[in-house]
Amino acid sequence: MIYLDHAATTPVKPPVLEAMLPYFTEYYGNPSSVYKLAQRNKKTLDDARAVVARHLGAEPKEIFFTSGGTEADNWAIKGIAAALKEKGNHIITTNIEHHAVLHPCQHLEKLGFDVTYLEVDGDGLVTPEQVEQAIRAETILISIMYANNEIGTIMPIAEIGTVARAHGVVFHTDAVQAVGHLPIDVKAENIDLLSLSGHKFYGPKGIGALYVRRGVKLPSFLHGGGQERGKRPGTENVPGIVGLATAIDLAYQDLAVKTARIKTLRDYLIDRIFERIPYCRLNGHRHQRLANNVNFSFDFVEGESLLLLLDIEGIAASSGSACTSGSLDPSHVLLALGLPHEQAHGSIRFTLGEDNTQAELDLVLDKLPVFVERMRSMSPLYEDFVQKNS
Amino acid sequence: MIYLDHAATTPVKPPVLEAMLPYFTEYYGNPSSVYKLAQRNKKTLDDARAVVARHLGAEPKEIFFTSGGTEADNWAIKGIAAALKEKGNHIITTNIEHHAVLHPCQHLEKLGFDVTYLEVDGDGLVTPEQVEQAIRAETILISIMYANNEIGTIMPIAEIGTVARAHGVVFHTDAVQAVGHLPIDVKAENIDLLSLSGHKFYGPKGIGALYVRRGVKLPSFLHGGGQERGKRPGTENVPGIVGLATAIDLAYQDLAVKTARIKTLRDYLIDRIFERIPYCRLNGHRHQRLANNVNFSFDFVEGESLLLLLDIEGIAASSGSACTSGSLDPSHVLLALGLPHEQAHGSIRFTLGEDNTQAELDLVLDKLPVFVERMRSMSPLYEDFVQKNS
Amino acid sequence: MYSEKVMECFMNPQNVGEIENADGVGTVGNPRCGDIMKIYLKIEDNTIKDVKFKTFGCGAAIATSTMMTQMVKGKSIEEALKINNEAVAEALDGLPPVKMHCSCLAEEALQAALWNYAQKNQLSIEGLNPPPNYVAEEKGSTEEN
Amino acid sequence: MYSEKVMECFMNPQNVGEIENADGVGTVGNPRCGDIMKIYLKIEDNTIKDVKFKTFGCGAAIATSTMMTQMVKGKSIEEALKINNEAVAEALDGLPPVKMHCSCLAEEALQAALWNYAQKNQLSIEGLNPPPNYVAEEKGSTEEN
Ligand SMILES: Cc1ncc(COP(=O)(O)O)c(C=O)c1O
Ligand SMILES: Cc1ncc(COP(=O)(O)O)c(C=O)c1O
Repeated sequence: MIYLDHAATTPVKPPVLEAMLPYFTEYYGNPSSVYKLAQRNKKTLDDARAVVARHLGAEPKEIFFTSGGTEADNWAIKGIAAALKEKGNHIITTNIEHHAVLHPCQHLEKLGFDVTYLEVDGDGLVTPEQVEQAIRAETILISIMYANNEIGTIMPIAEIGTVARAHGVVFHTDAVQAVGHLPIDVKAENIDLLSLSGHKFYGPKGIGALYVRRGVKLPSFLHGGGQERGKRPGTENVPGIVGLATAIDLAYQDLAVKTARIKTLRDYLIDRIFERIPYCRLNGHRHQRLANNVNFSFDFVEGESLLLLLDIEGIAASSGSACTSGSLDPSHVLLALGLPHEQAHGSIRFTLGEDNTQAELDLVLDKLPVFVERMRSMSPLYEDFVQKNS
Repeated sequence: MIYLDHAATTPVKPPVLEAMLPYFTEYYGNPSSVYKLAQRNKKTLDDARAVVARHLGAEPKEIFFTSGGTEADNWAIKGIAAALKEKGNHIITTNIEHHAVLHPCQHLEKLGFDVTYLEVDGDGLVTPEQVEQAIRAETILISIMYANNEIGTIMPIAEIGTVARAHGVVFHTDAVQAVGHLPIDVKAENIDLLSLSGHKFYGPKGIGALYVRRGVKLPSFLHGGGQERGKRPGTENVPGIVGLATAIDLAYQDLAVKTARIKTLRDYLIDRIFERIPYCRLNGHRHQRLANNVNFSFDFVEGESLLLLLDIEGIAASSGSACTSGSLDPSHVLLALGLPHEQAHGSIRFTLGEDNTQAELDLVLDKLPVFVERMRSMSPLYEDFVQKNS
Repeated sequence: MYSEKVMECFMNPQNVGEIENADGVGTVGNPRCGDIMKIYLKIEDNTIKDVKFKTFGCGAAIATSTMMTQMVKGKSIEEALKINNEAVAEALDGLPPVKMHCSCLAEEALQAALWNYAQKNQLSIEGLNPPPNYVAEEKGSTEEN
Repeated sequence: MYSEKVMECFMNPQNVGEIENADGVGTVGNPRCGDIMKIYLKIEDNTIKDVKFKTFGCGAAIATSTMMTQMVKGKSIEEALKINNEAVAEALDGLPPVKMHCSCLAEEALQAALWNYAQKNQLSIEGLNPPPNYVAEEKGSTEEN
């Protein structure tokens, strides 16, 4: 299989799994207990927290483990809204956030909050000026993703952080696609809250974290026992936390080298697709994009049918639209870029991983033009286009 | 090590871990994607859901996976409160619930809800009559635990379910200590919502589930992607879910046989402690209690110091008080039973597991009287007692 | 996600193409939903002698186009009208719930083509109504953006 | 959770017991917090000749009782009064934050016993105040329930 959907999820790396294994059957103690088996795990948690903190430029006490990126996003957004509702009811975000940010915002709108969804440009970028202009006296939160999951565009987070700090507004960033892939320094970038998720960088599913800058008053989202200093109750997912810490550590090992290699592959794929397939469009910023993201729209062709053809050849990729989510809407991200609906339906995302090779991409480049051509030959839109231009 | 803290957490059983393993590195696909690797996992989730449903007498569509018991409890309680706040603001629970129920209730009190904390009797029981008498026109939720985590008392859930249904009040039960240990039939027992947590029955930590009876309108607690039919977003913890399903299946295999064996051990331990140690008290109902729970208060002795002595001998047990939670309060459960503070501080909980043997208990029974005697010889309370009675 | 039958019809689509001087042509669907289906009919003696399709859409849309065209070929107009979306879905061994609309599309596309045939020939076919999202078949009519 | 030093003092507690006809006895703490500490002093020539304790409490409470009694034995009253809770905690290589109150208890217990000594002998010791949770030392006085 050629796996090119690393933005959806990644396999757990063998050393990560190996680090986790003893915690299932051997060191299974509940870290809240007093005996050695348990106290050992308390130390394990402290160590893991320190590792995560170090890679973000944070302090260990600023890291809280969650069940994933979605919980971290919900906690940050709903938590700040609850904490600061007396201060104001205005939230700033963008129109290409992940649903884990957009849907909490929409939920808050129903509760009386006012949300500004900044419109990105054709490359998926917002500017710090846009953010600044949107700030009002009642603004309590700015939530802008570090990098977009569909199109890979990287936002000017440090600059937005400067604006947020200057205006004294809490700044959250959904960095689920960025952590483990980009160097991050929460202090230098003036980030107050940051969400991350383990399975996006070769860690396990079902574990994530929220960074909460010291001094930011974030109420608990879950209520219960005293875990995570009372801020995030529930028996700790010790193997998951160990996996997350091991994975983030590995991810940041030789990051520059790995990134350069993947970027070369990415550009190879992008350039060849442009060469070999007419009527297509690269979605997202050409350069300010994640090193592993390739997102194309192929005119006149719907994305899912291409995915199926690729799947039969053993190539796993993704389309913009959330096919199985029960929704038939095309990607809100691609629509936000200004794409017409049929182009938004015709996108394919390839997201590369550390193990992908040029030979694999060559195979994709062999098949893809054939498949696009085949689907176009069945497409009434292509027929119309050809007739109009003949 | 003699592990006697199975109510705190359990090791993952080898076959459970084995079932999980392929999902970390091999079948790692995100179930929301269209290609085979991912669709295979979608089927895996469906199968796991069906297994969990079957053991509760529920339908697969009524099972939603969560990050654990705490999230399930929070979702159920806060969700019903949000959904029915127009209908009423009154919630009924007990004063011996786990913090994962009590703290959400206290949180709701701050938001204007009115919570009745039913007082249990000396054995930790509430009666269906108590519940019925507490119901008002504004009552929207009854949340009563299936079995208590500290003292093992099993509540009359079916009878309470009948009362709740007769009055048309939504009935939630925190069954974190009951699932995998007691036969449960949500339909027969008229349960509307039920929380469970994998690591309490030899499954992994960080995964749980909420049963939501069809027809009960429970809004989402987390907002985001379309997972769990949009009700519980976040990339699914596939290995965790597989582990949970495998564990529940194993737990209910030969449950009666296993329960009988553990109950024999439990009674052996209880009877011998009474024989060998004066001035002690069994906490919780003598018979209507979990088969694996032994909870004693030893007069004049504080619990943690006994735990430390036991730990040094390789015996892992637990005290009522949440030592490391940053709180110095004695167990709210033991206080609710009417115990004076020093007795509430002097309790030790042994919770047996499938692998414990009588030989292990004999070792505990060798050591425990010595340790109690030793701590008593240091205790000013014992000194006072002896002087008064000499 | 898809049955084997769906995958077979998707991988080996039948009746793809155009019919020159078709007796009836119908297009339904819209780009917003991600599916557009265009049906060409050759009709002689009240019988569907030939049928072709062009479809922009997902795997299910291609498969239902194939199945529907196979099912109506050779049938009388009346018989063909009895082939509703459920029959098509059933013949495909079922469709995932979110994809059932594709089978509706197939039904509607056929009706749109038949309606176009009836209009052209000023016929009134019993039980045939103008399809809800009927697009009068002019060249380029689907180019709404 | 605990340092090796704490565990050592807990496992091998020193100065446990009572002193008959003690010159000063003090009890502090209450069952609500789960810790009660009782100190017996034998004082001669303004010097703590002997000290014993009885403690109901957690590992840290036993360990601080041991450490504090070891530290004050043989000291003058004035020197003993300088040994505050931080000194005890430090001598134990630290205590977990939630257990720091145990070291306070040790300080207070000593002060209570010294206060009792001063009261009995109608002395005024500089820097010694009645401890906040001082329980006049009568038989059975801690039986508040
Ligand atoms: C009765 C009860 N409810 C809820 C919980 C919380 O479950 P978890 O720690 O898995 O979130 C526990 C155990 O910790 C429990 O014993
Ligand atoms: C940008 C972004 N935010 C949030 C999430 C949600 O993370 P998780 O699925 O781990 O809850 C994802 C991925 O699913 C993502 O790509």
